Amino acid sequence: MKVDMRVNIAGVTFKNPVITASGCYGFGGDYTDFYPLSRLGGVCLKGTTLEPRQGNPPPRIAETPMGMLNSVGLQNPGGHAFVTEELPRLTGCGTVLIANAAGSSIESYVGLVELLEGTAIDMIELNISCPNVKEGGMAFGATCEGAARVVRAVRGRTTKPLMVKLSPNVTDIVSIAKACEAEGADAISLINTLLGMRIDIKTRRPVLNQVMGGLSGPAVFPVALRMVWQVAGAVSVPVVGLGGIEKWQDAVEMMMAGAAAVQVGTASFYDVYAPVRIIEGMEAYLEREGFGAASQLTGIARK
Amino acid sequence: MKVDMRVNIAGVTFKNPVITASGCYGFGGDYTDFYPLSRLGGVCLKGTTLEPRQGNPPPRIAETPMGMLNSVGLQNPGGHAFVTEELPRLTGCGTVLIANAAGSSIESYVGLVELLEGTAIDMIELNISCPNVKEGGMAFGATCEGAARVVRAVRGRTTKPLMVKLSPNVTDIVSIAKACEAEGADAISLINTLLGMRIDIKTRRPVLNQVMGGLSGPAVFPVALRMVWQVAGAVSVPVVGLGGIEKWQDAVEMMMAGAAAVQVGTASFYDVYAPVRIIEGMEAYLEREGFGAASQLTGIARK
Amino acid sequence: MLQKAYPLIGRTLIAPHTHSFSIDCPDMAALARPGQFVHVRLPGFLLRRPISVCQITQDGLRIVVEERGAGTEEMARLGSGDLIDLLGPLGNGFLTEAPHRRAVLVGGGIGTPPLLPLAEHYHKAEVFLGFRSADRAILTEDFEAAGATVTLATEDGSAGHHGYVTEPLEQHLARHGADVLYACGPEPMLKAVQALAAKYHVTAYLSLEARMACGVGACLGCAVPILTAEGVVYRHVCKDGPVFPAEEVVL
Amino acid sequence: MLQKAYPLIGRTLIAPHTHSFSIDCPDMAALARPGQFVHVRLPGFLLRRPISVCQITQDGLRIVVEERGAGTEEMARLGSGDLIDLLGPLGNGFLTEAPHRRAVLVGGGIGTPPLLPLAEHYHKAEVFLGFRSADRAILTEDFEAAGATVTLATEDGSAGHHGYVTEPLEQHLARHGADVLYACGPEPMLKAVQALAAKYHVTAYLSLEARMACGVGACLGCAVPILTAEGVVYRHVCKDGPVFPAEEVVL
Ligand SMILES: Cc1cc2nc3c(=O)[nH]c(=O)nc-3n(C[C@H](O)[C@H](O)[C@H](O)COP(=O)(O)OP(=O)(O)OC[C@H]3O[C@@H](n4cnc5c(N)ncnc54)[C@H](O)[C@@H]3O)c2cc1C
Ligand SMILES: Cc1cc2nc3c(=O)[nH]c(=O)nc-3n(C[C@H](O)[C@H](O)[C@H](O)COP(=O)(O)OP(=O)(O)OC[C@H]3O[C@@H](n4cnc5c(N)ncnc54)[C@H](O)[C@@H]3O)c2cc1C
Ligand SMILES: Cc1cc2nc3c(=O)[nH]c(=O)nc-3n(C[C@H](O)[C@H](O)[C@H](O)COP(=O)(O)O)c2cc1C
Ligand SMILES: Cc1cc2nc3c(=O)[nH]c(=O)nc-3n(C[C@H](O)[C@H](O)[C@H](O)COP(=O)(O)O)c2cc1C
Ligand code: FES
Ligand code: FES
Repeated sequence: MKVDMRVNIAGVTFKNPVITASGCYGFGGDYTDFYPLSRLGGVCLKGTTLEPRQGNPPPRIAETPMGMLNSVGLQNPGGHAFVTEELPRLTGCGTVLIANAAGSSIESYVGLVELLEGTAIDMIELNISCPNVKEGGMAFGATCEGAARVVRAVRGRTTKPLMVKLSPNVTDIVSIAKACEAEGADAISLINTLLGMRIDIKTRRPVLNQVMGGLSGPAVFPVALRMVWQVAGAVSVPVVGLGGIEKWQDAVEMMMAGAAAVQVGTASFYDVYAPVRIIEGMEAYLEREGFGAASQLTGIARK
Repeated sequence: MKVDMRVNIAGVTFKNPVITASGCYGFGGDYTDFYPLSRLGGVCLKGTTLEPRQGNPPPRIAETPMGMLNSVGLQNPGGHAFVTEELPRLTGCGTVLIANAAGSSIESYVGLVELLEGTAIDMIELNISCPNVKEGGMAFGATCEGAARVVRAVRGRTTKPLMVKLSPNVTDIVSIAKACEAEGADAISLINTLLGMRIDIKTRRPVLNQVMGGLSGPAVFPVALRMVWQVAGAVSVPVVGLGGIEKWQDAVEMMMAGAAAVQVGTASFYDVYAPVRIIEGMEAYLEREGFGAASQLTGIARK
Repeated sequence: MLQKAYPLIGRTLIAPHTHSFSIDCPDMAALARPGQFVHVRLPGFLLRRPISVCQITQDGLRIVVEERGAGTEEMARLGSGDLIDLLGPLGNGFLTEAPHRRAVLVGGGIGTPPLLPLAEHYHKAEVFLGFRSADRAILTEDFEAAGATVTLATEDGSAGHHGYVTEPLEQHLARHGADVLYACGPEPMLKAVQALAAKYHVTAYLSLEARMACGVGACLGCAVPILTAEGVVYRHVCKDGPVFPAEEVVL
Repeated sequence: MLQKAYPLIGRTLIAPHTHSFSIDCPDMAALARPGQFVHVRLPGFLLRRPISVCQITQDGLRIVVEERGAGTEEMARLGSGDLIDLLGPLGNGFLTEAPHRRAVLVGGGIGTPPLLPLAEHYHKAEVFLGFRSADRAILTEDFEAAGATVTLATEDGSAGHHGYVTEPLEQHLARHGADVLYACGPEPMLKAVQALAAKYHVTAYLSLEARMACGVGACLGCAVPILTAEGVVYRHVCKDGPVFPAEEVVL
């Protein structure tokens, strides 16, 4: 019997539980030399804001043990260009399209999600957790009140399924997740990057122009898994787990902790095939272990 | 010219800036086959509580990418045995002795530091950041009020220099550091472990008996460095930096970020000589680069 | 205790996914005792892997490793001439009695290797080895070469006794008794051996496993519950063990 | 674009800490153009390292790597027969003109390798190479073999012109001009070349470096400020570059 790889999140069916993470996959066109987008469960597109943003000055990248820092700073062409230029290229690509919506004020979040109404976007991932922007971003995601305010404002203005992406740089991730759920979030995704830093001992200066940046990659996996475990135990909406997933085993671990699906980010930077290998490895594992459906993995370590 | 490796923290002179981290060096006796304690700047002894604690049930250890989780749970023989059995073995060992004082209530912290008065202990590291105990520990370190309460209570009862060790599992490390400074902390050390988790996909259960544990090792280095940078920029007492330091380059980075000294924990588990290699590497570097004293490194990346 | 990178002088596959390594480390071998272990650092892994000493010679050590996860799989990629970073010898090893005493050794699967040095110590050890199947059996000839009598058991009956090794063990104890018994293997086997040792009043030692970080007693990671006069307390496999008196082990 | 592990067929030390690698990768070579780069994955490092294509043959690629940090040091430990994991060819490479046009190539230090395929394209390229000292000079014979005229400069005067390479370059441009100029090297050199190209009205292209993650345009990590009609915007070295028209580069 073939394993049923499909998962359903907030009414949207994904053909498999592997989604590429926002900011790590551009607007979907950069990896099509290697495999078609239709292979993926879904694609979270690059973080987009209402107005265009040119992002932070370089250097934007630093390496860390089994991780990396980035301070891209939400460079993007703005909501209008996103809808008129980027989205049309993706029509018929055969995968679930998720817009990653960021903002520096409540109004800008609202303006953006309104722009997305009526587009081909299947789901909105509300990014209240970007550590690389001065205003908004993580500031909203750092408190229950901040998170609740954004979700409430946006919830009223979109008919699309709404997934809220949380920051790990907080004392109490569970309360924030619950606050988002209470305001009508249809799903929670976590984690965004941990705030980190490197210094170049040759130049005696921070490596990143912005001094601090977001840590991602395998190094953060145990933190991500812990937070997914905590949040999945506290909310009843689906949780999408990410942070450091590079192998199918990591994806299985994440789902066993309670995730309904996973996202893969940094791993694609060093292995372009990572998302596909994870899908294939998970499918083989499920078959070997006699699971009928991928969704049966979700939370089995909690039982 | 020989480099002056000494650093002074809260009136205590360390012969070099490398201290072994609490919980990673037992009570100082386990590595003496490899090099004498006198080679070290200082030793932070295993976390000690007023009453003996048997620690958490096993498994207590899990591996992660470039990191590890532990859930030892402050296993220790209690303050009395610490003073009467462990400390006497260390007299004349030729390094700075730092007791790592933990507690589950204000009273237990106070009782312990009172026991330490008049002993050979040179400094107290107040552990308000252990993620592996149900009561006290990280709970105190998670809020400014909690941290301030412990520091205030303890400060009045000890004449020893008081270093407060902070948890990284918080939204705002700077406010907590400032709260500790305001209550009379003589130094701040950070970071303790990040809360993390692993699942064994074979057994489909969390690896650790306690489900979650503390993440340490190189994986956490960029987070530690960022927090040291933030705190050193906000307090005027010395900051001791730790978290993932394994090479002299890491120690130099940490000091450039603002640390007056560093601690080395997990690295000793895979290279028993790590602390010594760091001391030697740092000394050679300082000489090569024409520094007169190790203390000149502190904060130079901030200038 | 030493920490050094030593040259590997040979690797042999002795059963599926099970490799015997000879390591050129005379200085570490000179310190090693039966029942101790070495802590192996592998490229790409933070934590060392504990592996028992299987043979001690003038020239070095032999270890036998079964691939059970990513670390031991990495170890299996090492070959002759490669360097292997060891910390050791660690642990207390087995308490041995006079060589003429009647010793019984009980090994299950990859728990077998640490018993071999005991067979070399005791003149005529009675050795009971259990494996999943005949092709998984390891070291039987080495035990025989050391003068021991080997009784084999396999779960699938493909060699020796069909069933668990504790079955022929019990027959032996019932008939001949023993002065001292040593066991290493999976937990269910140790549990059964513990019960038999009690039943037949044999002094027995069990070698335990635990997830380790430091290997030297510094981290308190490798805790196992041990019954003492003050009740059950945690002892540490790396420093207090890996061998504990059977009656003190809480399984 | 391909991602694959290819066999290394040789490594030669061509200057202190500078290695030339030949890689058996005909399929990737068939796609490669001058000025493109490959992104190299190294065991123990998360991020790939971008390295320019230095020679393109039917059988594969040649790259030249200077040890500048932990990753390039790790690369220097690779030897014949080892596999090397490449993603490539990446980037846009150099815009080339007809082979008979008068091309000037300016390389500084480890910026030299990407220029060699240009020397093979242009019939009689004028090549200006600057190094710290004579022993650091690389590829001069390869350029000459490609039919180019090489002018060498060293900072310590141990070979060729004593001083910066931009000094003989300026003399040449003043005297002979050029149709097109390509430069790769350290930032101060690029800055000087940019100024000379403007002064002598030569179409010029600069190859830039930036810290990279993905190498394919997906992460927006490798930003460099570029002057466009709408002002200064960030472009990406991996996808829009590494080569940019000199007048658009903001240094
Ligand atoms: C004292 C002692 C002696 C041992 N002697 C031998 C021997 O002679 N031959 C042999 O093949 N094996 C022996 N083992 C078991 C061996 O240490 C594990 O099989 C090995 O650590 C697994 O590592 P891995 O990376 O392949 O597995 P993974 O499951 O990927 O390892 C993940 C983590 O768990 C730890 N771990 C997993 N299983 C065990 C285990 N059973 N015991 C301790 N830690 C574990 C690993 O060390 C690592 O830290 C011994 C264990 C101990 C404690
Ligand atoms: C398009 C391009 C082509 C290049 N071609 C060559 C070449 O042909 N030969 C050669 O020797 N070098 C070349 N370089 C430079 C080479 O990529 C760096 O020297 C190398 O990445 C340093 O890695 P490391 O681990 O040794 O140094 P570390 O300083 O330890 O590296 C730390 C991190 O910074 C990055 N980094 C450090 N220096 C640079 C740099 N100058 N450019 C980009 N990233 C850097 C590394 O990739 C890594 O992510 C090129 C760079 C670019 C962008
Ligand atoms: C270069 C880079 C850019 C990112 N940009 C975004 C973004 O625009 N929006 C967002 O929500 N997350 C962004 N992230 C965070 C990732 O989506 C993801 O949450 C994080 O990297 C952890 O997952 P990983 O370890 O699999 O990469 C970015 C991460 C990286 C590395
Ligand atoms: C096994 C283990 C036990 C620890 N026990 C203590 C402790 O008792 N008290 C304490 O303050 N920190 C304890 N820590 C935290 C370390 O002192 C240190 O803060 C942390 O490990 C980060 O540093 P590292 O990455 O260099 O190990 C422990 C860490 C480990 C790995
Ligand atoms: S492994 Fe550290 S105490 Fe045993
Ligand atoms: S390196 Fe990712 S966009 Fe250039």
